[in-house]
Amino acid sequence: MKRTVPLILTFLVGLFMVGEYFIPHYRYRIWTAEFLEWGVILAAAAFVLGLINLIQVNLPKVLKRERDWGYKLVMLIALAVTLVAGFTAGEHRDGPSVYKWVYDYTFVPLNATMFALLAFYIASAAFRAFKARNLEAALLLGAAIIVMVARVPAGESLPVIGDYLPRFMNWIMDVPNIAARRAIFIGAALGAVATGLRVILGLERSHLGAD
Amino acid sequence: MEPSVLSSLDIAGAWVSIALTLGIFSFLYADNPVYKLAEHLFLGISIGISMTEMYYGVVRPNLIDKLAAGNVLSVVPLVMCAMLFARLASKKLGWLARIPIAFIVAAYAGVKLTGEANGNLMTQVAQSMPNLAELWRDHGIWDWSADGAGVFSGIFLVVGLSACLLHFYFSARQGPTMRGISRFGVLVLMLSFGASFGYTVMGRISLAIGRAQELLGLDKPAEEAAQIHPQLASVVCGVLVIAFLVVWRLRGGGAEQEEAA
Amino acid sequence: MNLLILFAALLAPVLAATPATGLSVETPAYSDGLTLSLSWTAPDDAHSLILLRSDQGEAGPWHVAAGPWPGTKAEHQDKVTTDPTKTPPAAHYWYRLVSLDEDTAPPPEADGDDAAAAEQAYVAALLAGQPATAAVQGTPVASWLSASPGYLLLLALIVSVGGLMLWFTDRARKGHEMFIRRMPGIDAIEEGIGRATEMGKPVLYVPGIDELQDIQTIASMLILGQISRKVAEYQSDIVVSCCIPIVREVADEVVGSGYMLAGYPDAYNPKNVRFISSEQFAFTAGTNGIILREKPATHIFLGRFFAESLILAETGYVNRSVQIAGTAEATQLPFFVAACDYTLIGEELFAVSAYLSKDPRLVSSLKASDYVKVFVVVMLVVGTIAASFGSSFFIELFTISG
Amino acid sequence: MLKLLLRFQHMDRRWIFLGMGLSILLPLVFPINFGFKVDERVQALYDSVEALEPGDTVLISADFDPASRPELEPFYRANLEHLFRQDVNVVMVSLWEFAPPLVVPILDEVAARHGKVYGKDYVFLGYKPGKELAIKAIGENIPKTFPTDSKGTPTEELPIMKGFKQAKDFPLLINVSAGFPGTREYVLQIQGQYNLKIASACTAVSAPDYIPFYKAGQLTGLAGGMPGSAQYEKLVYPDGPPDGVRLLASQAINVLNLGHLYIIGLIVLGNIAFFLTRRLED
Repeated sequence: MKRTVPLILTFLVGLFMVGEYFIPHYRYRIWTAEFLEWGVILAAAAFVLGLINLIQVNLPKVLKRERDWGYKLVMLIALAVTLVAGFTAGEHRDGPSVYKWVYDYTFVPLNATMFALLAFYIASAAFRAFKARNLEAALLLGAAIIVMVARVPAGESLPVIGDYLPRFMNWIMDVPNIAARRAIFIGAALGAVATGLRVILGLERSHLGAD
Repeated sequence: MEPSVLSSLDIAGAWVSIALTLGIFSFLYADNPVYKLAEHLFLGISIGISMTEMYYGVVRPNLIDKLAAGNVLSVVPLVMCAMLFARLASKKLGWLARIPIAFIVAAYAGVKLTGEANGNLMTQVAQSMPNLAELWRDHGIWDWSADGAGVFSGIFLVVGLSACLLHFYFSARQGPTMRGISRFGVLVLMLSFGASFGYTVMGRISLAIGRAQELLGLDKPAEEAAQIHPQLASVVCGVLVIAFLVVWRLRGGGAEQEEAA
Repeated sequence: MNLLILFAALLAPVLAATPATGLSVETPAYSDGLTLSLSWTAPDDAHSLILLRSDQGEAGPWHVAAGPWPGTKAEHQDKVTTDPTKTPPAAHYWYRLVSLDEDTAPPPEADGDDAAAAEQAYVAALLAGQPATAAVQGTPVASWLSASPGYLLLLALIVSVGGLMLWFTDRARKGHEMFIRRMPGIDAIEEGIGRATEMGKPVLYVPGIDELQDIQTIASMLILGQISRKVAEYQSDIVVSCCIPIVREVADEVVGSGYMLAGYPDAYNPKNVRFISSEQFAFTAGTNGIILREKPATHIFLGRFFAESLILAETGYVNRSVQIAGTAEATQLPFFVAACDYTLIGEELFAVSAYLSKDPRLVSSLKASDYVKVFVVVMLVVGTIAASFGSSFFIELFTISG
Repeated sequence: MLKLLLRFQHMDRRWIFLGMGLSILLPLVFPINFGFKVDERVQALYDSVEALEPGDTVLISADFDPASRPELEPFYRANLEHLFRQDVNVVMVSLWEFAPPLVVPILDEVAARHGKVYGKDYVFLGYKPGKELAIKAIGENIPKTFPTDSKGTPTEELPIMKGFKQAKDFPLLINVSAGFPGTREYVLQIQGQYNLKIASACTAVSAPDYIPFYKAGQLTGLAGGMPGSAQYEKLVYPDGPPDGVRLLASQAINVLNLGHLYIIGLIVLGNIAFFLTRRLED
């Protein structure tokens, strides 16, 4: 019972959803659309479980004064304040409200700065990884440098090669790059088909429990 | 209309924003209490925001409103949601959660199986069969004026793509031919990775420039900047953060990390 | 209001325009049963066109189906009903195309009880005052199979992957050896788990940041099943950092059963499967926190990643941890390649769970996709040759229209 | 010497961060100017706006959020300036949830500078969820997709919307696009079907994906990333900015040059050090 029901459900639902692609009939599509909406609802409901998990992980740390408990407390308070502000503002979340203030002056800069760390990491990763140890690494390095030089306005103003560099960069982007990407896409699609089939046929069942 | 006089809340907000920006940037030096504070604020706030948006964007219109309108079918997802919560209620009923999980995994696996196969397999293959005769007529072997289009590029595309695909061939025993093809595939992959890496640099630096412009107050109209004094805020917050880091290090903070690094 | 529209329409000059000619209604091939294709020859002098539809008969009653369009439009795909659950399609539909002059008012957009009456008045005024084509009948047909070559080829490919899987499984059962080359990246996963055990530190697993909808996330969950089982066997710990709550729920189930299958159901701590935040960079910050403060010995990033890939991998580098990454997201592969010890590229990600499990039924799927891969390469070469000789047969074969 | 090179190769990466930080901050505080060329795609974009007549109305789809603000906001500002200067009317929509709080204040600000009247000369119809479906709907029927503008006025009653029902009715559609949904979807969903003229400004990362659209004539112009924005600024303000206007991208372009130069320099030095010390390391 505990295993068979999920297995049968997997097979039926999976097969039905594969059919969505090949069966254009509107009566069929009504149901596939309905199923997908259920999936979206489940994913949304799981947010509550996520919240519970968060509290289960962090609240004991605060109560037992474990390492970093103060920060965890800050996090829980920030969460509570934002939630209350969000639900009090309700439909008017875009208007002036505590929620909007929190959004504009804390969320936006924190988000943007976290993202901006990449400018620094990309420099250190490039420095470390781009050493011409062998032919592969040399190509990686060469392509990166050509593209970087060709992309900036200063590169285009270089004498003689300034004209050809952007064109050569476009060639790298249009030919070898496209060839490699398509290979990744095609391979991944084959992998996806095999994975999907393994799930639907019940060969992969680690998500369905052990007992 | 742009308000010419900012409220004190907005000015305070702009200062908070600058302080948090510097707090996150302090991570580049080391994991430290200032960063930790910013990080945990960020976590709490972001979860609060996403839960609010999820409720108003999905749960209410797709579930609650539909149930309220008497849509009988909506009972099914409601029941599945309840099953998902079963694990919290008791260990014995925990297995019930597998039913919605089986449902959602199977549904998406089914849909994506065909979706991926169409978008990433069929379409990509269809686009990778160049007409070499036409390329020869229009561009010859290699045409600088068309970014290197021509027969060479056409053949390179097909051969490179095939070699990359065969590089992923799992059943291959390492014969010399196979090794050669695979090597060529790897070289094409490396060219592509290097180019993509180089290409992304610009976007990433732009992001940091954006942050720097805010710190220096260059992103706002002059009259707003005059009220906020962003440069003053940056210097004050910057000095505070650095002073704190110095004191923190002198007291032995972060020593453990140094050891690891 | 209604009277006003009626008046405006009646007052319009009668000789404004000529009707469209050659209106024809066709049932599209392999249709959902809700669509009809209309085409016509646009009149030279119409300012705009409006399409009327009836589900009763040639005599109406007529409703505005679509438009007004600019007078030059000559074709339209008509959806006969927008919500088939509430209004199922009728057996037949009739269409008339009305040519409008510049002064004709657009259709009323009233809501509520008087909407129907307003529309009727508007349509009546149109048909009285403006030139219209005769009614043409169309019959929507819902199809139960898209049988165009592209769809059939795709179906055949999927079925043959399935068929080959069964065939290889059968062969393996009969004792035929099933050779799969070694994959260093995947072998490194096992070594990484061993290393974590030796160091007494946990393994960090990040299943990407995409929704469960993404097949990479699903693949990552299946891999997590194999990995958590190995971790349990080694009596080590695994921390799973999730960006999407529903993914955490699945991961919870998966890791729990991994421990159970290994025979240590009590060693599993659900608090180690964590929901961090569903916001991309907040998740990144939180996961960075785990990397720096819990210092896992091995980081495994498998799934769909976006810009956070490099932040995670570079933070992890400071720890001197072994880092194994895998994704089919082409834009992020360069960063993983640059910053991680091993990177699984595209298809290899989908091969991990089969490879780790060593279960012949799963391994057979790798063999099956190998055969399809060879078929694709052959098609590429043959298709290019054919295209160069002017035949687009193969291109069309792989094109799925609509 | 060799030891120094060896240490350089394995230096604490925080020195790299510091260098990066300085190469971004310094040129912002002490601006330098290398000058730059305008590429053909940006020129084409500029020309297609220039070709509009006073009284024409364009449709702008502003699809970017705070994350890509540094790259796209300068273009967006200069573009609005360009349009209003020519007395072209602007109808704006957005497919990105987080775009409105960012784009609307700027629209109001630039419009006010030119004395434009909301509802008559410009309008913001609001945010529409649904991604590709929303784009299809914009192609089919705008008043139906956006029954009211963002202030609640029925779209049909807005004077500016008179005679504009579909994307096709606008002589030009400008898409400021930070990703999905954006230019790719506009081109694939409705450009071909209605034969629309679309111009796009996009992030540096997606530019290579959109260049083929430009080459195939599906886009009438394309400005990619910060350089695209800076070039457009240069075209719109050939004599430098008026008082109260900042050219953020032009200001940033030299920073971008220096940032790239810094990374390239690091890689080159790293490789020189690597080759000189290779034997030592072995």
